[in-house]
Amino acid sequence: MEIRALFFASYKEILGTEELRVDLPSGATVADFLEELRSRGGAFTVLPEIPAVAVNMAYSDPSLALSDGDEVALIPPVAGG
Amino acid sequence: MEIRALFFASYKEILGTEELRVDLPSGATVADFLEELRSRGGAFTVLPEIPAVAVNMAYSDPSLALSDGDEVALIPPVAGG
Amino acid sequence: MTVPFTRIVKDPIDPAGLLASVGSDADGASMLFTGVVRNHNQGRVVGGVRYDVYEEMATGILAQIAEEAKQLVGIDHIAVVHRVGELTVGDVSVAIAVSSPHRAEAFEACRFIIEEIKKRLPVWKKERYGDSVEEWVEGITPVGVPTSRVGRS
Amino acid sequence: MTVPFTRIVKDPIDPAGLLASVGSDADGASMLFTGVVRNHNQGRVVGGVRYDVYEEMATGILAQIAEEAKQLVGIDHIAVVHRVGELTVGDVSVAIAVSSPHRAEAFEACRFIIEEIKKRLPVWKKERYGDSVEEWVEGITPVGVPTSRVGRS
Repeated sequence: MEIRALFFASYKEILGTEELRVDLPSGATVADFLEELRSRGGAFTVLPEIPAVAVNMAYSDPSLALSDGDEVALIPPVAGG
Repeated sequence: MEIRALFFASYKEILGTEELRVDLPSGATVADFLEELRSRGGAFTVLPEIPAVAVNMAYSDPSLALSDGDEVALIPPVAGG
Repeated sequence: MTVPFTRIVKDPIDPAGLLASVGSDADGASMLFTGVVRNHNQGRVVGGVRYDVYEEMATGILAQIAEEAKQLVGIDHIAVVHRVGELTVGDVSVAIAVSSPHRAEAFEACRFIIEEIKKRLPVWKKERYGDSVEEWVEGITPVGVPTSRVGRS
Repeated sequence: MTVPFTRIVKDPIDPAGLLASVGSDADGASMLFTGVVRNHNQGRVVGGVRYDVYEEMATGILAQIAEEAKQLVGIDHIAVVHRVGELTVGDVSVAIAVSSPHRAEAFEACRFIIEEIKKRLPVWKKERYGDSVEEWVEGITPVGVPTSRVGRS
């Protein structure tokens, strides 16, 4: 299945990109998705081990199972207001 | 000594006046002042027995000794804001 | 403008202007609280209100309250205006503007000021219901206020 | 206007207009909180800031926060606007306007909303110091947020 990965703020700068398509086996979880990113090496290893993640715009646990077409955003610590 | 007595809001309406001069013996307290008013009978007996009182614009206890020329205001329950 | 700025006024209050007056480039939070004349109270339809005031004392107490707020939270960007006289529904009766580096102080100062106004500002409100019925709104007896004396001697 | 009203915007915010939009004749208290870009942070001189945003999610979260505030205090006269993009010192970054029959609810709603924004609105702030130095402001990791899923199926 294909996941749409989004990166913002400092993560976007670290990775040099704001969006990636990530192929994952069916049944993969958020944790699997993060592991897949880290396995790419380079800047991806600089990200926090367990960053906050939003799946389809809802904050989600690493154990959540993903579905084809999900939008998964890595959320740096927020600083609004 | 002479005290300047002020009345506001409901008290002013009850008494039909907003200001009185009250003669008191030297050494009289706020409590004496209130007793003098009540002794006038009529509308004065309708006032609360111990209303809030401000002496020279500071909230004061009934035990406070007054001085000639003091301004003593009877303060109905306040409703600002 | 002295800080804190406090006034008892008879004319309409300009809340936005008051808020603008307290801000500074060092402040990250600005707050405005306004009390507004409501069209109802305790189940009755209110057409308007009239505030009576012990003006000279109220002026002093309002300054005192703002000064206490300043001491409480350590900021002096505070402005408070209370209107008296005849007001109609929707009119602003009181406006409190506070500006501070961080939000907690602004909230605390603003809340302190409105609560103290309710407790001890010598102001009284008479509500008008319908065409002719008027009643003084039940108020709060000022208590626990320090018995200090402003001497004249 | 839907209630509560919430928006993520790129243009300047009009706080006074927002406050005016939430009032009604039944409300006795109106409050406005504004977050403002400060000229300093943690001992450094700030020249301006840039807010990055996950716009679609932030729009949803802001609406969620306002809805939670509405449930919490039982009032729906709430308007919240957060600005993103380039802001300079003195610019309003967030404005929260609340109007309610009594003051306690207005204070509670206003405080709840700004605290929740700080905890979970997907917005990030980069401060500019001097001519070229820029840094992301240390933020708050969203935690304790209910793990609910907006499905696409």
